[in-house]
This record gives sequence, C-alpha cells and structure tokens, in this order.
Amino acid sequence: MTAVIQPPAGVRPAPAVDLMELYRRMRLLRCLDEALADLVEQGLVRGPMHLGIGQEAAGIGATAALEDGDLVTATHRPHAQYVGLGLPLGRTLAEMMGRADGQCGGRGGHMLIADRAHGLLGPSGIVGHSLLLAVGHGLAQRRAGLGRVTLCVTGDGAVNSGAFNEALNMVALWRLPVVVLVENNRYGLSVRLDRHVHQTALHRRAGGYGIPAVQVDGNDVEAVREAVQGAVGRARSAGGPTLVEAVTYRNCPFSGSDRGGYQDPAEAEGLTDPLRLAAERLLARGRRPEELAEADGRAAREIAQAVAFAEASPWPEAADLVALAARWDGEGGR
Amino acid sequence: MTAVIQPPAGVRPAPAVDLMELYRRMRLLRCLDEALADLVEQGLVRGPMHLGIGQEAAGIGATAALEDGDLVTATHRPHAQYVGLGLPLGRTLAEMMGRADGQCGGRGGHMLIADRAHGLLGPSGIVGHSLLLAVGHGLAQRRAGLGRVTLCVTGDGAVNSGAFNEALNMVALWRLPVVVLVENNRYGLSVRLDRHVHQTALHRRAGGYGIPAVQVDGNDVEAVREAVQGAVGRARSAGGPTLVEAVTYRNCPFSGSDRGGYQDPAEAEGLTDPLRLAAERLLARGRRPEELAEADGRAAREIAQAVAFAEASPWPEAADLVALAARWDGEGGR
Amino acid sequence: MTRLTYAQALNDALRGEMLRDERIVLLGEDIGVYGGVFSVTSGLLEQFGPDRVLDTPISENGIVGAAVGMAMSGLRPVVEIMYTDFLCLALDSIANGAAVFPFAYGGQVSMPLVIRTQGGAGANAGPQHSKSLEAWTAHLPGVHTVLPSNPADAKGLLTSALRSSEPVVLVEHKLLYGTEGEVPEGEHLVPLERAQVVRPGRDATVIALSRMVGEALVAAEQLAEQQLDVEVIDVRSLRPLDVATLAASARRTGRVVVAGEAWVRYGPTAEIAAAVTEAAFAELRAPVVRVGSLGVPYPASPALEPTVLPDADTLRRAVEDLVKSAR
Amino acid sequence: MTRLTYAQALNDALRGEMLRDERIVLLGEDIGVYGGVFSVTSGLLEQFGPDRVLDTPISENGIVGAAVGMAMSGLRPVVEIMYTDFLCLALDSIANGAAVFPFAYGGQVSMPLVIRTQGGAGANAGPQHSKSLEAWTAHLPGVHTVLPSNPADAKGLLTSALRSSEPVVLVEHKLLYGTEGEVPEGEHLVPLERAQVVRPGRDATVIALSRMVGEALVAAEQLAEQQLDVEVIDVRSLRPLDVATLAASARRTGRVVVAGEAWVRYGPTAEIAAAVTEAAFAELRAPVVRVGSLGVPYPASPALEPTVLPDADTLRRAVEDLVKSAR
Ligand SMILES: Cc1ncc(C[n+]2csc(CCOP(=O)(O)OP(=O)(O)O)c2C)c(N)n1
Ligand SMILES: Cc1ncc(C[n+]2csc(CCOP(=O)(O)OP(=O)(O)O)c2C)c(N)n1
Ligand SMILES: [Mg+2]
Ligand SMILES: [Mg+2]
Repeated sequence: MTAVIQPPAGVRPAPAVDLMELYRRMRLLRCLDEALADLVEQGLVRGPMHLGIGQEAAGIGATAALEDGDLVTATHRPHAQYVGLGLPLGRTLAEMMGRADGQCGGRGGHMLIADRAHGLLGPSGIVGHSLLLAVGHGLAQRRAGLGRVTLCVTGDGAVNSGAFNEALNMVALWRLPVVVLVENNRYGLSVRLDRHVHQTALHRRAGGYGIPAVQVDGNDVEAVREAVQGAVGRARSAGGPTLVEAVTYRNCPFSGSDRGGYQDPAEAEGLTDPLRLAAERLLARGRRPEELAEADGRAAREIAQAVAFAEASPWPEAADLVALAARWDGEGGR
Repeated sequence: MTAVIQPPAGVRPAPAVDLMELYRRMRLLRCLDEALADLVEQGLVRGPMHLGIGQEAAGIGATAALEDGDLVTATHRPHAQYVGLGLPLGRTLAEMMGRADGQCGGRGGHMLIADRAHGLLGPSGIVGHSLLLAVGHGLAQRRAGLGRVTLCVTGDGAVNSGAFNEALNMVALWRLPVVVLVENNRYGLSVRLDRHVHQTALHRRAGGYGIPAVQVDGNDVEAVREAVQGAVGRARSAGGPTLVEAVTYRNCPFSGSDRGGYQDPAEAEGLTDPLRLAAERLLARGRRPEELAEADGRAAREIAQAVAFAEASPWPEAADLVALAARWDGEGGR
Repeated sequence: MTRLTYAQALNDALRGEMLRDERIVLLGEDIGVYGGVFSVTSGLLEQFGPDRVLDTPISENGIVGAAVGMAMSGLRPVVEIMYTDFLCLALDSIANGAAVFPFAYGGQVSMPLVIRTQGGAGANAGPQHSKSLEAWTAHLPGVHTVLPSNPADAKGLLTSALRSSEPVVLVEHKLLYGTEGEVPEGEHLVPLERAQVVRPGRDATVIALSRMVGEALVAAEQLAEQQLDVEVIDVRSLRPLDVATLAASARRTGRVVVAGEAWVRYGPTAEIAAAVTEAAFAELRAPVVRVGSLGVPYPASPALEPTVLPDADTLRRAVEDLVKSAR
Repeated sequence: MTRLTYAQALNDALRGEMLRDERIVLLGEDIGVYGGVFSVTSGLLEQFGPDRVLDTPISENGIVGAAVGMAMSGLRPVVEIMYTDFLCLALDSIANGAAVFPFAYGGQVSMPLVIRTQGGAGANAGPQHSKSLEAWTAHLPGVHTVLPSNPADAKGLLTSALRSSEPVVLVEHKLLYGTEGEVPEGEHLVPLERAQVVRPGRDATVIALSRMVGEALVAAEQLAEQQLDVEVIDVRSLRPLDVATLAASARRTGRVVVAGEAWVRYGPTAEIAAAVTEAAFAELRAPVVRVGSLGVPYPASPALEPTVLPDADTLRRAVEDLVKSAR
C-alpha cells in the first residue's frame, strides 16, 4: 500500500510584496516578448509564436497571488506564466529555440513548457486544455488536503469551447480549489469579442454554475493580484472555485503569421499600457525615475543573458526518439 | 444558380386548441410506452429502450406549441416527440421492431427515427447532439427568412456536455430561432441532479449567454405549452432563442437494462402524474369522466392497432447494405 | 483459480489494485452509486468511498482531460467511457493530451492513465452504440490499446494497465461481459505487449481480436472436422504489436486470416495484415485475408445486423477459401 | 490554365461554387473578417456576406454538429477546421453524426457536408499542430477522405466535394499552401474516387499521399540517374480507395513503396499496403514497403523534426533497398 498522495512541490518566488516587484516582472516579460519578436524575425525561433505585449498585468498579477506548492495551467500564450512563476529564462528561451537545454529538451517549444519545480504543469496549445487539466489538478489537491490551489489561465475565445462548460461544472460540483482566470483580451485570434459571444461580460457565465465571479481591470496589476488573491484564499480554505475575468488588450500580432487588419485601430488608442500604469503609480507613491530605469535595464540585461545562454545551447540528439518509437511500435514500425 | 433555400416542410397536427387534445396525446404516449415495455419483455423490441413514463407533459406540451414547417431535434428518449408531432405510430413501432415498414427501414431503431414530413430531423442517441443539430436548423431557418422555428429537446444531464456550451453560445450569438427545452427529470441516467450540477436551477445557465429563460412545472402540460409558446413566438419574430426548463420526473426504468437502486423511493411519493393532473383539471372544467375514459380507450386501441401493423411488417432486406458497402469501400473492401 | 465473468474479473482487478495503491481513482458516468452500466465497478464506491470512485457529469472530453491532469499531479486515474462510440468525444484529450504531454514536457510527467471503454456490435444497439474504433487509439504513439477476449486476460491486462506509467486504452466487448472463465486469484498480470497462441495448429493461422477469438475457436473446431488444423492467436495488444509471435505462426502455416469486428478499411486488421506480410512474405502462400464488419454503419434491426457482423461461419468460410486458393 | 498557389486554387473553387449554388455556406474559425489563417477564404466574406461566410466561436464539435444540421436542413455547409489536430474535437459529429444520419434515417436526409482541414508537419509547429490523422476519417463508411497534392487537384477535388451529397473530409497540407501550379480556369472537377499516375515507370511503384507525392517525384528523378524507372501514383482519395489503379501498377512493377506522412502503425499506408497485396500478391516480388513518420509525437525543435518526418531521401533509400531485396 503506497502512502500519502503528494502533489508535486513547487518552488515559487516569494509572494511579491510590492508594486515595484510586480513592475519588474512585467518589464521582464515585455523584454522577453520583444526579444522573441526579434528572434522570430531572425529565424532563431521557429514555428507559431504567441506574444502577450499589452497583457502583462493579467498574467503577472495572477501568479503573484500564489504560494509555494500551488499549480498553474496555461494556454498557447503562456509567457506571463513562465515569467510570473520564475522559470529560469535561459532554459525557457532554449526550449523556444528547440535546444537541448530547454526544460523539455526542445520537444515542446514555446507553447508546451512545463516546469514541475515551479508548479507549471499544463500549458497547452489546444484551446480549452488548461481548463480540463485544472480539474484534474484540483481533484488531486483536494484529495491531498494540503490547502494547495490551481490557477487556470484561459482566454475569452476559450470560453466558447466545450471544455469550458465541462470544466466549470466539475470545479463547481466538486468545489475544487481552482481559480479560473479569463484573460479577456477582446479577441479570439481575429474574432472580436462581440462577434464570438452575445453576452460580452464573460464573468456572467459563472452564475449558471453557482460560482462566484468578478471582473477586474486586467491592465491594473494590483487589481488583478487582489482579485486573484481573494479567490485563492477562498479556494485554499475549501471555499471552492472562483472565476476572475481580467479585461485587457493584445497590443501585438496574434502570432508570427498575423496578417493583421481585423483589429479596429481606434481600440488601441485609449489603451492603458499596464507597464505605464504601474510606473505612474510607483512615481506617484514616491519611487524615483532612476529606480524604474534601473529595473528596466536589469530586465533587459537578464533577457540578453538568457538569449545568449539559449543561443549557446547545443541542439538535442534525435537518437532517443528512434528508441522510443521502436519501443512503442513493436517490431518493424517504420 | 439555384433558387430559394427551402427548409423541409412539415405536416404538423393542427395546434392543440384544448386540454382534452393534450390529454389524448399524453395518453397515447403513455400507452405507447406501456406497450413497449411489454414488447421489450417479449423480445419483440431489442436493443436499448428509453421510455418516458411520468414525463409526458413536457414533451407533449412543447410540441403542441409548434406550427407547420417548424423543426424538432430530440434525444435518446424521443417518444414524446414521435407522438407529439403526429408520426404514424404503426410505422414508428415497426421501426422500433426493426421492420421494413419503419420510417428508416429498421436501420435507426427507437432512438433514431426521423420523419421529415413531420418536421422531426434529429433525434440522436448521443447526448448533446440535439443541441448542435438545432444550431444548424436554426441557421437554415434564419437564412430562409420564413419565420420557422426549431424546438430542441434536451435533458438535465446533457446540460453538462461540451455541446451545451457550444450550442447555447451560437444560438445566442446569431439570435437563432431556437427554443431549447431542458427536460429536467432530475437524473442523468443514474446520477441525481445535485450530484451532477452544483446549481440545480438549470435555467440559470442561460443568463451567461444573454438568453432569456424560464422554469416551469414540467408535469403541467398547459404550463409547458404556454412557456414554449411564448418562446416560439419570440423566436418566430426574430427575437432570438429562449431556454425553457421543464421540471419533471422519470417514473420508470432508465432503459431496459436498468438494475434500479439509485432513485430515492421518497422522491416518487409526492409526485404529480401529468395525466392525472390533466384529468383532474378537465373534470374541474366540466368534462365528464366518460369522455376521459373514451379517450383512454381510443388511445389503447390506436396503439394496439399500431403494434399489430408493426408485427405484421416484414423484415428488411440486407442486400442494399452490401451494395452500399461496395460503393463506399471501393474494390475488395471485405 | 476461480470462475468469474469477464465483468467480475475486471471488477476483481480494480478492487485488488485499489487496495494496493491508493493513488488509483476511478471516474466515469454512472460508475459509483449505480456501479456501472455493465456492473464493472459494482461495490467499489461502497468499499473505497466517493474520493476514489467519482460519478461524473456527462462530459467525456472533460473527464479524460481531468484524468490527464490527475495523472500529471501524481494520481492514477481510471476513466470509464460507457461506449467506444463516445470515445470520439474524448479523442482530443487522448491524442493532444495524454499522448503528448509526457513526450512534449521532456519526461517531466508520466501518464499513468487507464481508459476503459466498451465496444462492439451484436446487441441491436444501432449505429451510435456498436462501433469498434480501436484502430484510432492504436494509431497514437505512446498510447497502448489492448483488447481482452476472456475473463483471465481481462483481469491480467487491466492489472498491468493499472501499473503502467503510460496511457492504456482497454477496449472491452459488450457481449463478453457475461461470459465465464477461470481466473487466477490474487495478483495476475498479463503483459501489455504479447499476443497469445490460444490453439496451436499447422494448416492455417487465424489472428483474432476480442470477441472474434471465441468465434475463431468455434470455426477451428468445425474446420478440424475437415482435417484442417487451424492455429488461433489472440492479438490482445494492438500497440505495441507482437509481430514476432504473429509472424512465427504465419511462417509455419503460410496461410493467415486476420479477424476483428471493426470495419475492414483502415481498421486494425489492415495493420496486422501489413505487418505480418512484411515479416513473413516469403513463406506466405496467399495474401493475408482480412475479416471484419461490412463497411456500413451498424443497423439497429435484428434482421440486418448479422449481415454486417462477422462470426464463426464467416471465419470458417474464409479459411476454407484461403486453403483452396493458396499456392 | 492559370498559375495559382494551392491556397488560391482552393479559394477559386469555393468562390466558383458559391456563385453557382447559393446553398453553400462557409463556417469556421477566423475564416471571415480575417480570411482564414492560411488565407484560403480570403475575400469571400466581402463577396458573399455574413450569411454565407460565418466566423464561428472556438467550438469545433459544435461547428461540425451545426453543419450536420444545416446539411439535413437543405444547406451545403463547408467547415474549416484550422488544424487536423483539432479535428479530434469534432470526431463525434463526424462519426456519430454525419456518417450515421443519412444511413440511420433510411435515406430521408442527404449529407452534403465538406470539412476542410489542414495537417502535416515540417513547420516546427510541435506535437499539437503537426499530425496527419487522415486514417481516422477514412475508417468511416459513408465518409470520403481526400488529400490534394497540388493546386489543380485542390481545386478539382474541392469542387467535386462541394457537389457531393455525401460528407467529404478534404485534408490540405500546411507546406503546400504556397506551392504554385497550373490550374484549369472555370469549372474543374476531379473525381472523388480515382488515384492518378503522375509519373509512369517500369521498375517500382511509389504510391504517395499529399505532400509525399512531390517528395516521390524528387526521389524518382534521383533514381532515374541510377537507371531505376519509378512509377509514382497519387492516391488522392483514401475512401473509396482506387485499388484497381494501384494494383495494376503493382502487378507491372512487382515492387511497391507506399508513402504518407502519417505514422506507420494503423496509418493510411497500412490499408493501402494490405489492399494492394490482396490484389497483386502473385506479382509482388517483395512485401510492400511502408514509409511514414517515426512513431513518436512531432517534436517542435528544428533539430528533431527531420528525424521524424520522411522526405525524398527516405523514399529514395526505400526504393533502393526494395530493389536490392526483391526476388
Ligand atoms: C481547440 C483549438 N481550436 C483552435 C485553435 C487555434 N487557436 C489558437 S489560439 C486561438 C484563439 C484563442 O483565443 P483566446 O482564448 O481569446 O486566447 P488569446 O489568443 O486571445 O490569448 C485559436 C482559435 C486551437 N489552438 N485549439
Ligand atoms: C455523449 C454520451 N455520453 C453518454 C451517453 C450514455 N447516456 C445515454 S442517456 C444518458 C443520460 C442522459 O441524461 P439526461 O440528459 O438527463 O436525459 P434523460 O435520460 O434523463 O432523459 C447517458 C449518460 C450517451 N448516450 N452519449
Ligand atoms: Mg483572446
Ligand atoms: Mg435526465
């Protein structure tokens, strides 16, 4: 008889105590995505690439509400979770470049980086997966009874997947310790929110399941953190799931192949940039411009180092793929 | 260039003007299901068999709100739609017995009887299908612009399928002329409502999509008809979809193989039988007991005749299956 | 040894392993209070409680997707999908989930996930409750697909599946649940990658899957009366496929029939025929013959279904024709 | 004739048929305002309006299920499923819906439904955006599965699909969208059940699918330098399978390689190999050789993907080995 069920332990960065730290993480994420845009341009990163420029507050605010041992599932646009959970960025970039030092040895690529040590078990390129995987993590966590929580990140487009209904119903029914963060960037790929749902206040979907829900300004990193913190607290104390809708905007192409033309230029005009908002607030609270500049510089250097590390990383060997295929196929597979 | 898009015309029985007619249809349905229980017992009907004893008011009330040319999709428990839409019952029973005179030549069996002439295009044994097919019918009806409506029948268990979310979102988004009737018989097969959803007022699910919804006593055939009539009227005048939840109870085994034991005997005690309720109301409104007895007798005779017709029907020929396979497989298929 | 039905043998495997390993959690529609539509999980909720036996909503993709998450989180989920036909709804969680994450995450997670499902025709259940789709999951690298044909294998294969760290799809057959057989008591493991010769013979080989194994044995008895000595092999595992065992027999007899209930085109028998031909071409006296369902949906009518489904007679005739035609 | 890319040829077919038949309605994710992730539906919303070109929510099973309803209601829906990998989510509506209703309803409904999808690897898109799963829909009686390998066939097969009253799954290849070729202007129909000899030859036959047709032609040129005259056949349609054309070639050359990008085990090449062997056994000088992807999920890394994917080199070596080994 095996003993206690232990969900994987995570090594989470200490809870971000101040806005300065949240700002630093958002800047790191922005620098990462800007660097990636270049790397894609240069052909050093290949395949689909989903950046999140403009959406930093939602992802960074949410992960900042977690504690050691909590788990996270994510989407095809998972860089905020990579940065927010403190994944080693050199290895992360190596993974995106398909190198041997990547967390997944180059097999997963930018959408499929898991990092068990950091509590990230479930980014997936399939819309809806993050919701289903979160049900499973939640069941394991409830069973273990250690007060751990799963943060499930999903998008506005994903709200229309079959998986959304199946998952929301299960987390509600079983009162699982799951917080569903809907990053509503007002587009599902090219389709504007009001062209893919009739009721655009997405948090209203939660009511049908008897789940509490809240809508927050997804460009305000503190507001997101606070909302998620409340939800996480409830989940931790067996109070069941919550849906948090963070309204934000994607201020960059959908992916590397984006031909554009579907976003209304007017939309972007009044936009609050999450980094600028945080910076203004920091200055208003007495931080000096040099402190911000220093944080910006540090982030840029950190990313440059990570890129250098990744570029120096060797290519993975293909031999183990051949062995794996032989085992799975049985004799004479290819 | 082909001309106008014409959805299939239906030959609907004249709208039921009075409760007496509704009672007659419910009695016919009850007699049909009782006869089927015997036929299953005798081995004359084989395979899965889902009766709806106790649930007559929901299905009969709903179809009574339709007009000629409307369409209906249904579930694995579709007999109320067969009777409510006026399908010829001899052929319907023949289909359930697998005979040549069945509407589908014995291929479909009890769960898969379509009858285009009567507007029934989409009973299906897969939970969730009725919802998806209704989206398609609704799109075709909206396109045709003739004010036709689709009634989509589904169950409480089906509310948790991925299809429910996908379909409700689409009918809301495109304001399709679809009425979703949730026959909430408080069990999804063996699983009690409160063990498969947290929020047991299922009509609350509609709010998240911005769809109006109403809950009615599913054992009161007039209440169901009235609710569905309102919804159909809105749909017909381009007012978009409605969800109607009819709360009822299945007072018979789930299917032929039901081993029982999961329903709480106490539940059935205070139960309102839809036929008794209607009968009492008819008497209170001045109908004479003999009129009811006559209706009951007529229903019994009609079903007996239908059974006799079906039993006399020949078995279908298998030759066309072989030809079909040859065409689809190409040379050397089997 | 004890006499059990196929359903009881599966129940025995679940119970035994759940006692042994508390990470095992069952989930599925109607498996708890009701004990499963085919009674396979009967009594398990009572014995192990609602934390380990979960009645789920009707959410096939959701259940399997949740199970994938549970497996990554250290549990050993066992999902029941009531009919193989409904597995169509869960293939995303299998093909894009269970089959992908252990590989894509570079080995950071294992996937000890068992999906039990039930297929096959012969019960007049019609086109949405009778299919055999085992070729689909067998196409996926990293997923095991096994089909027990008798109670002992049902217990042994399920037990092995419950100890595997890779996803296993176990396809049961609706007409086999009630069949009885001798089943080893206590721990009983059948490897997930071995075919088994269930009747030795010299003149021809019938390679059969699931319920067709029993039909092949009946046909073999009939053929014995015509002095034809037929070897019958139970494939048991579609992936990895035990080509060595199949090909050894093919080389000896030179005549092979492959029989499964699934449709022939792009079905499991296509792969088995191709693989056996690759390995035993020189010794084959005729092309491998495939037997399966007629290529149409399963009709509900009792008058039509037998035309679609192969049986012992179909197999007997196939062997007779093969012996006549072979060089 | 006019020079078009594969994507333009598909667009041309859609536009032409939509002008001809107003029952045709397109639906899919990002096909309207954006014109499709691979630009296949570019300009069609502008030309035909939002009643005939619908941007849908992300609801794969729902879209296909809705299309099944539309088809029964007299429309001719064309669904785009952005990646074959996501077709996993819609298989219920195909296998339990589109493939079932025309049969089960006893012929009361037809099913003029076209599902366009896009598969294949080679773009470093990783394990969830690179699969070839055409064997799955090809297993379903009543469903046609076709794979155009060039712009002219893309137009011709899609046009035929748009006129069919049975469901057709058209599998496009992501690496082919940009390839150019001569395409007949105006009406151009390619039958849904015919393979095509694209290069005649005497010494060996390569039967290829989709992108592998081009790779086979490259390999054939290389082999010609070694005085090996290779016939290349484009399968085009998996179901119904044109066994006659394939077997005729096999009988002439006696040596056959079947090449598709899908995984080998239980893949499309298994059926083709089995069917050709059944029909041409006596003339085969060696077992049919199958070429496909290595049996692992598609890795994202540009350093790993080429190990998994077959190409002209793999094919050339396969033919060389076959010629050496054949009796
Ligand atoms: C099941 C599935 N369908 C379609 C896609 C293609 N796709 C990738 S991302 C995306 C849009 C997702 O929208 P949303 O959930 O709002 O996330 P966002 O991209 O805006 O972050 C689509 C359609 C997919 N990956 N998975
Ligand atoms: C997709 C799918 N999953 C499971 C089943 C098996 N099944 C048939 S009916 C049923 C219960 C349906 O419950 P509900 O929707 O409440 O309808 P009811 O039977 O109560 O009328 C189940 C689980 C099925 N037919 N289809
Ligand atoms: Mg979005
Ligand atoms: Mg119910």
